[in-house]
Amino acid sequence: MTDYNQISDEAFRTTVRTFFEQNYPAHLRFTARRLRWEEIKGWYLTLSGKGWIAPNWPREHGGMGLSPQKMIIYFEEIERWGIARAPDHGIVQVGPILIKFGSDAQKREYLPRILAGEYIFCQGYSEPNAGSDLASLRTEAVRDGGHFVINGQKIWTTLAQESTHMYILVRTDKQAKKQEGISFMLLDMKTPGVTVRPIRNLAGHEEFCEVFLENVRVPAQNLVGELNRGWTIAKALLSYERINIGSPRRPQYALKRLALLARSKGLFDDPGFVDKFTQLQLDMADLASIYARYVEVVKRGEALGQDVSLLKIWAMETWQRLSELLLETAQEYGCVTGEIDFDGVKVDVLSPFYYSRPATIYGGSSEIQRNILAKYVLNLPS
Amino acid sequence: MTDYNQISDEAFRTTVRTFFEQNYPAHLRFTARRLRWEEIKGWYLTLSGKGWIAPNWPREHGGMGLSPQKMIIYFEEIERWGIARAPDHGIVQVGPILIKFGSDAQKREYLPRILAGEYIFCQGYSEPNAGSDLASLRTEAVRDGGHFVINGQKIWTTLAQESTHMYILVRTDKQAKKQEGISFMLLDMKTPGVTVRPIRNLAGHEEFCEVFLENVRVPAQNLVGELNRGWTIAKALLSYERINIGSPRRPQYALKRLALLARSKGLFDDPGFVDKFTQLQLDMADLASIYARYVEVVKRGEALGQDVSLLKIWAMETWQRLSELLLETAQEYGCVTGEIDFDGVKVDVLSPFYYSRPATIYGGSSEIQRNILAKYVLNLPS
Amino acid sequence: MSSDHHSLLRDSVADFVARGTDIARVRKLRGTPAEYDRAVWRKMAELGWLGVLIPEQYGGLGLGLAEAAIVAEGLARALVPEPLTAATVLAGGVLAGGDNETLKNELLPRLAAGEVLPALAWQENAGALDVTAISTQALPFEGGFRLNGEKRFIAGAAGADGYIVSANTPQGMVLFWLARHTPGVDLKLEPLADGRHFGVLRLSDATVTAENQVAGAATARGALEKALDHAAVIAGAELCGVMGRALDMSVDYMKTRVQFGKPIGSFQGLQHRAVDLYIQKQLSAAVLEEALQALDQHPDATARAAYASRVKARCSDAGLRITREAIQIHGAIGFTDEYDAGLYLKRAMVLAAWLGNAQQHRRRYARLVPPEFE
Amino acid sequence: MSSDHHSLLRDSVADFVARGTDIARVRKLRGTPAEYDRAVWRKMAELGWLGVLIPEQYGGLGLGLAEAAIVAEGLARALVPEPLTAATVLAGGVLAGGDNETLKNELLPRLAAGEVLPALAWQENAGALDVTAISTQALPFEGGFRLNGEKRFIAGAAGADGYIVSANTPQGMVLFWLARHTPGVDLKLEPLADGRHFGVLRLSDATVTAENQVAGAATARGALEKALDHAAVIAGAELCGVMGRALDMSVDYMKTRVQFGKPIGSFQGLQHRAVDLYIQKQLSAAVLEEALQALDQHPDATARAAYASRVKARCSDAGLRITREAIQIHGAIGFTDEYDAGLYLKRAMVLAAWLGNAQQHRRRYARLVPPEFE
Repeated sequence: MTDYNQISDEAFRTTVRTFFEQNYPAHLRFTARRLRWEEIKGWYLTLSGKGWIAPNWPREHGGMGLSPQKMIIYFEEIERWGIARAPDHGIVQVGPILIKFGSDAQKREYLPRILAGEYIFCQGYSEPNAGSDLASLRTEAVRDGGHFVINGQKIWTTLAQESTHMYILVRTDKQAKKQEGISFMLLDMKTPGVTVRPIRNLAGHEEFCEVFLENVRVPAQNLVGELNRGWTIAKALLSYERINIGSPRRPQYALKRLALLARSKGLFDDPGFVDKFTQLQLDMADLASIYARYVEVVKRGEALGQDVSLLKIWAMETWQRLSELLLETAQEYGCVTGEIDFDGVKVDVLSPFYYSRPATIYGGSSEIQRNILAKYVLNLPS
Repeated sequence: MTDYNQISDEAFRTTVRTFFEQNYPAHLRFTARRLRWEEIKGWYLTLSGKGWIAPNWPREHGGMGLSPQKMIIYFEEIERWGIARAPDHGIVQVGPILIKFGSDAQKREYLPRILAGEYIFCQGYSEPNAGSDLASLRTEAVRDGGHFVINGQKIWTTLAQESTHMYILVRTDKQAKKQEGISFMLLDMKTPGVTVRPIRNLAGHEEFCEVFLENVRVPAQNLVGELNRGWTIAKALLSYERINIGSPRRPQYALKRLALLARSKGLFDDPGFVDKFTQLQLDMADLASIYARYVEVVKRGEALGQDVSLLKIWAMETWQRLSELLLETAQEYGCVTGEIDFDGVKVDVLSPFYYSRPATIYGGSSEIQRNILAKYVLNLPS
Repeated sequence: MSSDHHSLLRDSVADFVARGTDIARVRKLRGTPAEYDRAVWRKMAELGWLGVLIPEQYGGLGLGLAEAAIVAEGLARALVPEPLTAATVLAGGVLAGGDNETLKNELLPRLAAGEVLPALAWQENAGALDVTAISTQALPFEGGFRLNGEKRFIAGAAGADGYIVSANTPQGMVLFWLARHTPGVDLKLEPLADGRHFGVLRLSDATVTAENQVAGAATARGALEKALDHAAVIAGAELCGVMGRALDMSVDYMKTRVQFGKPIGSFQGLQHRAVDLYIQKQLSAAVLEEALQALDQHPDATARAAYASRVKARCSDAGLRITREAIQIHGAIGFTDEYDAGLYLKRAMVLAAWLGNAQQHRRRYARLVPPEFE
Repeated sequence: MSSDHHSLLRDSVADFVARGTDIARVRKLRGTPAEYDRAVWRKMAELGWLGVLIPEQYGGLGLGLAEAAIVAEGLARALVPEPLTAATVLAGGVLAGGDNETLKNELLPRLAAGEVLPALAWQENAGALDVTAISTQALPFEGGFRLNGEKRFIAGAAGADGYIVSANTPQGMVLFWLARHTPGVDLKLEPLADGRHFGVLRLSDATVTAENQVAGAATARGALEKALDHAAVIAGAELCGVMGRALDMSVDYMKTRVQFGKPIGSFQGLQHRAVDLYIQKQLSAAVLEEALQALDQHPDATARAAYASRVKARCSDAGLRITREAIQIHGAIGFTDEYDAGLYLKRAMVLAAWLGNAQQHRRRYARLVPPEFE
């Protein structure tokens, strides 16, 4: 397999871009909602066939083994072309975790099947009473011979209804302090006792689910890493999520839709509108500048500090402000569902508004991110 | 003496307005800074001579004895004509407190001299470590025969340098809980051991002072009300302060200055400016509406609830936003001190900016007001 | 009416809401073509609410906007989907303000009785609050008129029995009453965030007799403008209901939801945010109250329009902000369709956009009210 | 320069600040006519800082904007009042960008050495960022020119030894060097919030020889625009220094000030506000860093201007907001003149207004950079 790190950045970018442009289905570009497996499966398998589904995995495990520098280019091109997010928990989370913490048997079983799109993972972290406060989760796993027996409930599990597996945090020691006594396991969704109930969201789609676990028997070999060390395993990847979710892509796209709408309404001749637009344009430009700084850190292969939390706050809150100006600019259409034709320009006005709402809730709410910055960056007392 | 409550509202308004217009010195209208006693003394004595210096006191004590309804009219006319605040602590605070809690001897000594402008009171509440948290004050008064001996320090004492007396909160029982063990006393500023140090503020004026109290001997008969009940006495008038400080007068004046400046720069043809201006114009209009609701409560003679805190927050924060737009609109002049001539319109751009700063700090900071609303109005847990 | 009567009316609306409607019914009606429930509508008629603003001579109660606002706010707290404001304040107001006595005698009592549900079709372009900015034409034709044009953003159109349509004639703009199934009248529905619809009415050579002229050129504009101002104020009252309930829900949630071992309502950051929402709610209530008092004194058209714009601007912004923040305060559950917070947000979105959003009304206000300089 | 060299430079500025200046000196200089200290100025010259941007051939260090920014930010953290940006980046930049080699050889080495302090007098009207929007006239006269006009908002004018003045000639706009005491040159000072002054220069038949023409019509405009963009960026760096120190002070105060039995920094409401200020500071630093990198690659005039406006807009807003909030966080003591927080606010006010405030630069940016649609 090609070692892409040996070729120049520009050549790599061209290669990737060309492949994406030629192979990604045009009608799936820049979608606001999460695509279903039925819709995105073809693309997943195309990437998989090309050996490009796991840019972040080492080559010996079937990944592209990209350097941080090359990985950034890869994701820049993904974003540039508006390629939708496939069910990528297996690639982004489970793979790297197994490679670092998993047994050989686990690696042999799971890694190839994730690459092949046979195993689709969902994340079993959140619970009804452990949202922002993940450490207080209650779903329990009790050892019974060669199995763990899991009882409890997970919630906000994205696309659980079409996942084959779940990576799950469970409490294995009730006496231990909150963050301790938690273990990390892999769970086949077809195991008896697993019930999935999709939850409709404000945008009208069923993207997340409740998952009820009733005497679910998981083979003991599905424990990843040591017993009661699940918190450490789960935390290892959270800072990646924070730079990823701080990407300017979605707000940038909303800004362009706003610009199109404004042009069709002749609003660039209205200094009142232009003042508001320019403010957001600069908020976006400065987001891109600060994002680029963090990308440089990743490219250099350095660890991200807790200060990266600011990226998610600023990106997602800018996205929200943009989506609110989009509603305002649409005037009476600011409450009409679906694509609206503004003199030939079709804009779905409500979609960015809806989808930017949970952006400040999931993946560590804005409140949690501000708490992190206050505590670990400003060192304020608690 | 006239019973003004017997005449019609309109006749009363005309009487008051005419007197103000004919007698108040034109050059003292709408001043941003607090005037010094030297400047405002003449007006104080004019009002005093007319019998109008204490609209809030009962007629038997030399006040006007106005009904709430008439009092509102009186203050509306004060505000309408831009009449400056004289050193009014004696009138607003000390008088009503003595009338309610004072001994006959205290009433005889102090009330006539306050009316005559012989006794000028300042307020000795705040201390270096008791700002927002007034209950933790440390200045101590120890009984010694017929005297209390006071030791401690007061700060942010407005115009202490030209006051003849201070009404002061002192700790008289160190064992008691925070709000308890505090007493209310009257102190002659000429008493040995009192040292006043004026503090220059950001606007360059010396409006507040530190007052050092070193073995200051106060006659025991200067204790007002019961020993250790000072907190109750001091609290009795705080809600009046909150409606008074929530008056739309100062932001309204700033809005007019902004309008003048904008007109001289032709900005009412700029929709970008007009958008910002209108937003503030409506913030002001809605402030006036909600202020009017509270005025109605006062007119009906009812007690104000804790919700009145919102008035100060909204009034003062609107004033600040206005003062910030004034700076922005002045462009390069937004950092130039003193009156600036904009094509014949003279505007002191920085003055509202400076004076609106402490407006969210003194008299219960915006943070404290929000805490009050959260606790007593929304009933949120602490 | 005295404030005691207002309290009674408020209680009776709350009682109706408690017994006669619930959020389950609201959910069920979402996206259905009728989007309202004839039985509930008739019940409201029996209570007199459809005729609050209709003069007694036409079978109404002949009360004022203050009473209309109490009913609208109370029903909006429960997200009642029936098009009360659109049918009674807006369409009913235009009818009552027209100059066709026969038509008033025919339609207003039936509106008050819940037998006829009219919708007003005046607007053609987004952003246009000027009632004369239309291009629908009414050409004289065999003693009546032939209408051509397209009307948009028609609230309450889905279940309406007829439309009041504005159109230009050689004499000026006039208003007509068109029954639902008039040939040449084509209604399309655009789905709204809250599950209701805006109607889009296409008129292709639709004919109407002179008897169905609601208002001639001398009265049409005035009647329209007045009804639109009144409807904007009552939409503000609905927004007050929506934001009031959304804030109550959020504050209640803050008291019970525990994270990190404490109710989230004990965290000062969230407390201060809730306080800022409360301030917006109180400002909305204050400007609404002042406007209602002023409007029931029949001020001139400019003063009336200025009040309407103040109410619509403040209540739209506050309504959107409070319901948006309600989602954030509730966290993930707030983003689900099955939790009610989202329904409040969506209703606020519709009420904020309908009849002109906050920005449109601020701009109108700026045109109406010159700044003060002294 | 490498990032190691940048660290060394940053340390040397910090060291100078620690030993060579303090806030007491800043206070003492407020409102004085000189508003700077010749001894300190010469010390800066010895350290090479006055010549950072001056090419080596003219006795400077020939470094880039990145280095100028490090010096400016470090000095601004200590509120150093000496007019470094005005004299070296703005006036020095215009001189260096001019076409008069003799004058460059005469003035630039003396500027770098701290012997001549020039001030740039270009602007005439508030709000005008267009360098050609002037009405000062230079009429040819006996082999030189006779100047009439009025210039405003001249930073560093109080202690300047001469002025670079823009004026229109029949050939177009040109720049002249006028020594301080030239007859017909009258300087008035307008007091600024931070104790410094803007100069107002009145030119009444002031004569200047052709030898003192800094730049002719072909180069004047370009030299002015470039120097102004660079100065806007370096003013942004100063604002970063000011806001950085003001935020540090505020956070430190939050850790130590106790109210209600706890440090006020433990209250979540205040914590989240401090975090929002921190985010603004980091955004300012990011756009400044990107602009410095880009500008040292000599982009075209439009790209340069766009970067300058981005920096000036973000840093002005963030600087004002952080220093305003610093007052609020400190409470009553923050409003006293004797506490330093107010000095930071006042310096931010001056830096934000000078060379165009955030709003002016956002509008300029909108003219420079069209929106993206795809």
